Amino acid sequence: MIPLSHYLILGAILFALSVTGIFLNRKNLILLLMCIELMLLAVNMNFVAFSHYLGDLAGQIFVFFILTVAAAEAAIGLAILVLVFRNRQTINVQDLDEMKG
Amino acid sequence: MDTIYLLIVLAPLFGAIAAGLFGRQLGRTWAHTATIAGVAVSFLLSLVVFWQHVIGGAEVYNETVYTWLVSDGIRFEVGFLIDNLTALMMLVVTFLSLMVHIYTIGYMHEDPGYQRFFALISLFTFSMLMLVMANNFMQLFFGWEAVGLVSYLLIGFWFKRPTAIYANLKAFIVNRVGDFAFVLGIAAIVFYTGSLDYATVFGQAEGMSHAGITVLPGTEWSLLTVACILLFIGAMAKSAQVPLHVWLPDSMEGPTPISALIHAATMVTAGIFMVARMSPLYEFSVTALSFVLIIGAVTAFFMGLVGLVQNDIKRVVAYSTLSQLGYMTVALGASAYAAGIFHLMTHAFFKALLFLAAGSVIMAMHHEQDIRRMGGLRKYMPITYATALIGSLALIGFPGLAGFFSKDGIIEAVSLSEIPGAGIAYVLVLLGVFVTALYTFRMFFLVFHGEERFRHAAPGTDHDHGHDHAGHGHGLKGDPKESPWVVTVPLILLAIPSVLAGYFVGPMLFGDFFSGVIHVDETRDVLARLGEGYTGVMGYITHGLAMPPFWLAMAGLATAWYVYMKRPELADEARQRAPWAYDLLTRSYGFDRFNDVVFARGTQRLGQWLWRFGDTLVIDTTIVNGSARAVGWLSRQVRHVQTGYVYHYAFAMIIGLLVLIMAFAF
Amino acid sequence: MTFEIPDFIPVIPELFLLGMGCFILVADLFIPQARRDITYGLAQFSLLGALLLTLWLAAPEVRITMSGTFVADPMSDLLKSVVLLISAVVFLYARPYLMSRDLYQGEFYVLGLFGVLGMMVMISANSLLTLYLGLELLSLCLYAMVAFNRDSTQAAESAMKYFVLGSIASGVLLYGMSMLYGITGTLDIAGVTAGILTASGEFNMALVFALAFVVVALAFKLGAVPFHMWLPDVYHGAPTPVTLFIGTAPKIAALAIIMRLLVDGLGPLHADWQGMLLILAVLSLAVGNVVAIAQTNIKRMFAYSTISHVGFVLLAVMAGTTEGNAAALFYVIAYALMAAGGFGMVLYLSRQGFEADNIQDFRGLNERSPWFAFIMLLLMASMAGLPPTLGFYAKLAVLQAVVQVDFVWIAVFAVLMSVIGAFYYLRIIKFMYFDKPEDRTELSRGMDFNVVLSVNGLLMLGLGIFPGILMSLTAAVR
Amino acid sequence: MFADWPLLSLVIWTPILGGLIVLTMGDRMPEASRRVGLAFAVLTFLVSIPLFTQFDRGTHEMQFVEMIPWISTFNIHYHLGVDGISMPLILLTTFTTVLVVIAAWEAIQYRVSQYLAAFLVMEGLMIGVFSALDAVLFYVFFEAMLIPMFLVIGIWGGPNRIYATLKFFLYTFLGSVFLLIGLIYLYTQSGSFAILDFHHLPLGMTAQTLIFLGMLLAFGVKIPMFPVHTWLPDAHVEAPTGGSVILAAIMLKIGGYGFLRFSLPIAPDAAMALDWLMVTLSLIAVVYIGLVALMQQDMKKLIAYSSIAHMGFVTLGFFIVFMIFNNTGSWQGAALGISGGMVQMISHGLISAAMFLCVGVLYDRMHSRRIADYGGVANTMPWFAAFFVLFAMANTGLPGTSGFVGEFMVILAAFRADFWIALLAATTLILAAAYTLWLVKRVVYGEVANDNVAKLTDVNRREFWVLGVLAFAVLLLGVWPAPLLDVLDATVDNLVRHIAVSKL
Repeated sequence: MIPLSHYLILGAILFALSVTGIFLNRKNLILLLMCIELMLLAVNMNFVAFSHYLGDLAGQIFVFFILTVAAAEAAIGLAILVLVFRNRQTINVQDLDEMKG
Repeated sequence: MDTIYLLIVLAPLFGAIAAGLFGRQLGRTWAHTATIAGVAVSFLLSLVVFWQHVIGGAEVYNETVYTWLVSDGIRFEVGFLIDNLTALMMLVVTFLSLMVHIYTIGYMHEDPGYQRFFALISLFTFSMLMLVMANNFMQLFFGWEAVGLVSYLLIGFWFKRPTAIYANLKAFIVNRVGDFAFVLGIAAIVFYTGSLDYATVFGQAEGMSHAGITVLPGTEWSLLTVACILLFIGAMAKSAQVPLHVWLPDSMEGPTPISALIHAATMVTAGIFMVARMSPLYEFSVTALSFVLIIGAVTAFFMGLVGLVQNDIKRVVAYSTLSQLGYMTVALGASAYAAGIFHLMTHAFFKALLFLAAGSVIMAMHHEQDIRRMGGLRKYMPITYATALIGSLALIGFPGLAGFFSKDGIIEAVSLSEIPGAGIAYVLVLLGVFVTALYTFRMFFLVFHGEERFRHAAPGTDHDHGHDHAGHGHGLKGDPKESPWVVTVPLILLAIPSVLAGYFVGPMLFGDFFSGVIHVDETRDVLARLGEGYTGVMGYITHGLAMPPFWLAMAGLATAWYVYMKRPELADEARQRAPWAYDLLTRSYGFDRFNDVVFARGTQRLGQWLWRFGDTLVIDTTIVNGSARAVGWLSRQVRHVQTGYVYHYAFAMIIGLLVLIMAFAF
Repeated sequence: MTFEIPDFIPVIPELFLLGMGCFILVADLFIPQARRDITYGLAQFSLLGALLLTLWLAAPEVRITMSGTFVADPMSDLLKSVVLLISAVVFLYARPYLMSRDLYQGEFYVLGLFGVLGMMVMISANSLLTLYLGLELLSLCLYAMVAFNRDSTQAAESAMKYFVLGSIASGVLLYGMSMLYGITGTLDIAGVTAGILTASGEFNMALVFALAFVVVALAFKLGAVPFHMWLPDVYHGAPTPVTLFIGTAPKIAALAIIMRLLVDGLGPLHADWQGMLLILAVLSLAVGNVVAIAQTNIKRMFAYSTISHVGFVLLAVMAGTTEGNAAALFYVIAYALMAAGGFGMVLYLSRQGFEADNIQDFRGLNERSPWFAFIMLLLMASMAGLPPTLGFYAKLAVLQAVVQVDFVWIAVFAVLMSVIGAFYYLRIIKFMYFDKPEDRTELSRGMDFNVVLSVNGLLMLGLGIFPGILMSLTAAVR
Repeated sequence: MFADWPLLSLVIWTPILGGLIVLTMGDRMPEASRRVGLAFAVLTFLVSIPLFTQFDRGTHEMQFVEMIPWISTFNIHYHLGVDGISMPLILLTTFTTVLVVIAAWEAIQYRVSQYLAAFLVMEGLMIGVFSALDAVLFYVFFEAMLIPMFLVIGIWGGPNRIYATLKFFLYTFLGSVFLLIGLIYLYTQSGSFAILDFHHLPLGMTAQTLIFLGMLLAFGVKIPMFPVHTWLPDAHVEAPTGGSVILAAIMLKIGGYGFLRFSLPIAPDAAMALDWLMVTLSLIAVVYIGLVALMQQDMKKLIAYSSIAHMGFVTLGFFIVFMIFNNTGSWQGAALGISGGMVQMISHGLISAAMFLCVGVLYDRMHSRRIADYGGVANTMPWFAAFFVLFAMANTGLPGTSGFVGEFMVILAAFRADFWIALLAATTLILAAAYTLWLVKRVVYGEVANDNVAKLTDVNRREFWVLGVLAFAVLLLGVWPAPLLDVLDATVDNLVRHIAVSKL
């Protein structure tokens, strides 16, 4: 049986990957959205693993909710992305710097 | 009794208020009537008081009439102490004030500030009476400052003249230097005695002389000595002793009547009066007396010398006043308080007379004050001439006239004194006699005798002083005229005591006139020793004829006649022979310049520097605006952290998260 | 296994709002643009109805329902009431602005209502799950609202930033929650507390890990430094009514989840999160006040001012005492009122084709409208914390809580920073009173707007003179 | 008949109400606004008179006490009351405000109603400061009064008004926040915000020192003391005449009042330990600021610096008491110093008000405050010159004017502490004379300096009465200070007894 820590480490790695992806990626907004999805999945991994090892279903229920919300989030994120593209004809992350200071 | 004293003090005040606040409504005549009436009431009642106390031997009156405030157990009061000394001073003050009031009607006849002038001299009379009648230090200080205020206002009476407003500022500030010490002196006394009342304070004088105060680290001085010296510094300013004398010559910018009243006869003698009043304190401090003596002697001689080179008639008299004040101070230092007060009284009469005579001359000369442009006035102004002659003789101590008795008394007293400094003081006051005669008669001859120089146009140089609103620099048209009766009557009335006042020498110097008022330690009671040989007025005169002062005075008179009447070129020659000496004297030893450079400009520079550097640069620019700017700068820097790039924002979040974990998990 | 019908009574306001939201969503489709007022009216009706229901159902005892995921207690009653009230005010302020810009559409109100619903759920969350759902409901609505003005590049940009960063924060929160779940084995907040108490010592490091994640996420929602960076850009880029909305009610909801999750749920870890909050508070106070000085855009300036106020709120929470919690609630309510008024003033000055989002636009307001200059004066004085306005008592309460737990030097630091802060509020007063106006356009926004804005401003003074009312309310619920 | 009236509340709220009424009158009827404003100012003054006449001089207890719960959460009360220290200051406030309102009659034409409203509201707030017995109430009044003054300087001020008013506000605000922390700390220790409870609260030395320093910042800025004084010259120069008058006459006094009401009784041991600091700063104010005043080119700046120097005397009088005790081993003379400081505050209130009004009279005519633009004013404005010289003399502390009383008492007290302190303090006799009379010389005396001076007209009837009333007050207090001292006596004695007992 795979020990819990392996799952947790995997979750942590996924989470770290996604975070790294967010601040390393300076070009494409889509990649950003994907990183966010990945982050949620990392969390899901944690929840499922805990749920299994605790023998408690609440964690898995939470995962379902997270998945649903993630879908909604993706929808809104893409909608905003479209809006950005419509206004600027670019989805380059570096170009989103009109407001600063 | 209260009522009389109150009336004496308040009558002039009412006059002053009437003329000052309602001068325009009252008009000139009513203004001077009101003030003169006020002063006349004071004078008559002072006579009554004098009669009661001096002749009638009434009890000393020492009562509080008004409690100003009470704080922390210290009572600040207004009260009157009436004894022989006070009665004498009251009489002198009110009499001179009355004379000057009358004289002013003529002198200020054409001046637009007529009512104001009357208001101020009446106010002065009030202040001076408050000063001399005080039974406590608070009131003394009140009078002290109030006379200073009036003096300030009167020196600057012609406020359009730059010299006048310079002089009055200078007078006030120099006096404030004195008051500064004076107030500290009072504080020292209150510190020990917890009271401002004379009687209480005098009662604790001995204890106070044993009390110590550490002024400089490691040295303990007698508190009483410190207090006495501080009080005397106040007197030095008021009575124009070196080095705080500098304001008095300049004060001649004021109208002549006040030069006579304030800057010769009364206010400047307040210091002398004060020390005499404080004799129960000073007697416990030989150090203070020695200090007084030396300051007085220096003033008496060196200020007289300066009088030799003055050309402004009023300045000559002013330096003479300085010198005579020095004599009085010397008397105080020698513990011959009575002699000092006696000289104060005689001097008040003859010096006021001389000033008023000088004023009369100035009026006749249409406000020309340079004695080099006078001469030969004897035949045009007989009354002025005669009275001025009496005044001058009295000043140089001509036997039989008032000044002789008083000045001789002082010189004799100094010769007997044994306190430190008495020897040098004796030499100085003796030499001073010669100098006094020399400058007095130099002026007298130049003004009243010799060539009539006033008909020529101005020599053109040396014209700093003495120009009034009336034409200056022009020759006089027509003959000078004798002054009207309002001027000459006071002259005559002043000439009488200038002759006769000396005959009180017996009771005042050697009698018990001041017993119970002035305290002198037995070991230093020079007047008592002098009095052992006193056989009466005639004996005193004959004795005086054999003493050096008389011969020195005569020598001075003769020299003046020889140099200024017989051989006028000698004076110029002397000037060329010793230009440095002449220079030193005309600059009056450089006191003015020193004060100007060191104190006036030094303070200004310091103030400027403190302002520019301390306030503006360090506090305001650097600290206050600097911190505001620093915050602004910081703000502009920190806002660049907000780059606008979303990955930076995310990065910041992650760093924040990591820091929190690092900081708290490990 | 039996099926129990949960007690729906405490949830009635939420259900009402949900129903009305759905109804308006549908109904709006059939309302022509010219009759949009109907939508507006319905939206206001929903908010006020929910408000009345909340007040009607308010009770002093704690009511837990929906299988323990939902709690209604005095605190939730108070906060929900304030949230609903302020949202209604926001809708009112927003209307003239929206009308003059072709933004007067049903979506704004629907999104707004669902956002409010999200906040109410957050306020009443009694489980990690409900908490997360409420939060996401609010966030998703706000993302959309920020992007509401589709033709604005700034709005799109700020929506994108908000979305990305908000999602990260959600992810971080979830990660923290997952660890809490793993350690305690429950999603129930009370259970979490109990679990921590039993597990203490064993999983200390893991707990602090989880705690740090949770704190970061909550700090993000409030906008504490260094998780504040979305805030200026979003405030700046969003349409002003949306900024107004974001800047007010959600702060109350965010504080509510801090109370639920951090103060109550993670109470046993107080020693740890006290330090974390202290760091965040100090940074927020410093950065917020200092950077606000350099701002020329008033919305950005308010954003930084918000950050500094968040610093104060966190200070109060940090104290960890009853007084501190009451002070935090008091502060956040006071802040929401001030911010509503402040943005209301910006909306007051805006008109068709003119965004009054520059500080300079307040120039000479005293000449144009002395009354509203006075209102703004009160609002600014309140934000600066000057007596006798509401803001002063908020600061007083916080400082009192901080001093009570012996953080005197922190209190000194806080007041020093508020002195710096006073400068930029004064600058607005300076523009209004000391300068001459350049723009003398007539200012009028309709009766309802003027009255509500006036009341909003005068409330600063009224509650400043009688702060006892609000203060005892907040003290009573904690 | 006034025994059961809430007199203090009336005195506080009458002007505030009046201010609001005037404010609502708007700009349409300036003349009516002035009349209403004046009516309320006079009414307030009349209402404040019973405070003096009904005052029980025999007790140090608070009088006219009102106490209503206000913020129960923090045990805060609407608690008012006056003693001998605060009552005279209230009268000074009501009196000065009347004059300020009259003085504004012609000088202020822009936004008259707002101007008058600001002053009336400020009056109420300042009275509130003097009568508050609850620390939070005090602080609320203390801070709230900044806002109207901020507006007064900013709206009706001179060219550099914005810098000046921001500086004024931030300086004072910066100082007062430390006071707030101190008060909160005291609350956490005592569980009450009642100032009188603070007086009896035992405190350790560290706490006392920190509280004392915090309060020093608050009140030291307000009074102001070196080196936190630089806001005052700027504020004075830029403020309109009325603003300068209120600032100098009353606001500065709040600093002094704070020392007596808070610093000394709450932290007596810290005050004793730090008296060297206070005395040094006071002496610096007297000497350094006196020298700086000498060199000012601007009349208002000069008077502002002179105010700082005079306030130095106030703080010297207050804090010399411990040195007196150390030097002589008795508290004899302490009450003299404190009373002297109080008298100096009242007197300076009158004199500085008068001086600023005088400058205002000139400014209204010439629109210049530069000394160099004047000269020979006495030629064209004789009455004005008379007033100006009188007030200048009062400023130099001439006996017979109010300026003398306090200075004399403080110098007498200072001598008990140390010779050199008394000596440095007494330099004010010289310095004040130098800067004030030099000002007089340059402005009033001399030939008519230029055509503008030649065109000056003397004071009109309104100005005459304002200055005349002040002149009367200055002289009255100078020759009859006993009523003021009677009022102070019991309170100051009690204060001295209180601070003589260590709280450690």
